[in-house]
Amino acid sequence: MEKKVPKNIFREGPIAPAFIADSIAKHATQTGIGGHSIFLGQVRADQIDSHTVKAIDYSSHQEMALEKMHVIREELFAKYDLTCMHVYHSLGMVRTGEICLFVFTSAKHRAAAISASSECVERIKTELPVWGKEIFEQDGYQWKINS
Amino acid sequence: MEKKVPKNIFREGPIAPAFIADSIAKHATQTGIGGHSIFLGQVRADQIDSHTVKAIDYSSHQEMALEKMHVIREELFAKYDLTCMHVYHSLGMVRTGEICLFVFTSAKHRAAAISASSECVERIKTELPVWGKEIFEQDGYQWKINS
Amino acid sequence: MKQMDILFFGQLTDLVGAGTIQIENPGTVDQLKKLLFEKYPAMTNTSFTIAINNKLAVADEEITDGATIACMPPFSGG
Amino acid sequence: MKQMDILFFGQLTDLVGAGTIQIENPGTVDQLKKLLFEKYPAMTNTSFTIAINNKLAVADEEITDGATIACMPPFSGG
Repeated sequence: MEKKVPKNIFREGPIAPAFIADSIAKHATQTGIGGHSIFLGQVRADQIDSHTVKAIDYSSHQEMALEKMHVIREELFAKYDLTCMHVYHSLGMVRTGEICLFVFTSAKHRAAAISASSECVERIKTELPVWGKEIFEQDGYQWKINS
Repeated sequence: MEKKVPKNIFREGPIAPAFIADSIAKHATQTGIGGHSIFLGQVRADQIDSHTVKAIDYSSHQEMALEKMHVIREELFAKYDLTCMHVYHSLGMVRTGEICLFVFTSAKHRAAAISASSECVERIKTELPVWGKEIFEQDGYQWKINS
Repeated sequence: MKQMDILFFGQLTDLVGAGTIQIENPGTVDQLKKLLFEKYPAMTNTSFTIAINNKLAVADEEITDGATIACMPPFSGG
Repeated sequence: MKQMDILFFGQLTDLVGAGTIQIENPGTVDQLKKLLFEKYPAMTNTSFTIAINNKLAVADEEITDGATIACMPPFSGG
């Protein structure tokens, strides 16, 4: 049996609102869908001591992240009655106010879409080998810590 | 004290993906936001006996719905640490595959945004005086029942 | 007694054949229901709630002249 | 012993001063850690996990030649 090649979830730089709109519009032909649940991560201008975050520079152990994401996807499809699931995560620089994560689930009934997207976000945060370097306004940086 | 005029959540016809993109883009200046949660209701081509739904025609006791939505909004802002909440519901004809409900919450931390949007959707479905008339492909209709 | 508008929504518009009817103020919500059941016997088999001035009403609630009265089947938005 | 690449991510790249180093296959994950702690004493105070061929490794796991080895601090994506 051929091993399925995992989808590439990574995009260089921020995720544009127009890209999100296109993703939504593409589902208009899937008339079995009753609800979409979308989560968007946006880079915050956090204050850290005397510094202000101006961007996050994301890096990843990509091959491992894609394999893991493939497992998460299969487990969520097994657990919930989903029609579609799309995930996009930025790599490289994403400035404050820009979107760095886009999780999009669709299902016949809203409960499945909502639970799956929320669970997917938690798993992405804890299980994907991705790191964020918070770049400060003036200079310097610190490595992001997920709470 | 002046009574606050409730926001009008109603839009004639379907909610366009481009409108959703614009709503997202407008939040780029709010750099205290870390997460957005969006729910979209899409009209399903349900099979009912020998009929197929081709559209839902929405009507509402609008003045009451807007007052109720105002209460829901205030209660969710009191309960969750939210930055923004936007709700749009279609009136009139929305064809299958089109968006009829757009709930959009934003917060510093994802948990608040996710819980608030999901709770908001449930409350909209059960508490807002809105009715859907499911229009069939050939002819005929039936009144929608929320599960 | 003043004339007042009663609004109907959803499947009640089919049953009543109109979105609005005019009646004389029946006094209370219970009396309004009695009157509606006489005019539209099919309403006795229909689940609906009554709102006065955009608030759900209780059974013996008094109806003041000029109030907005709405008869509403179960909601089905979203 | 074959030469192999060890990949570093996140704050470990600062600590090691590189994203990749080449070492001889140390044999097991425990031996790899011992070797890294000797070369980079600051790593002893750092929380990190080791992945072999994209799977989290256990302490006494054997390292086969040609495996992809990654040293990873706690994840902070999203």
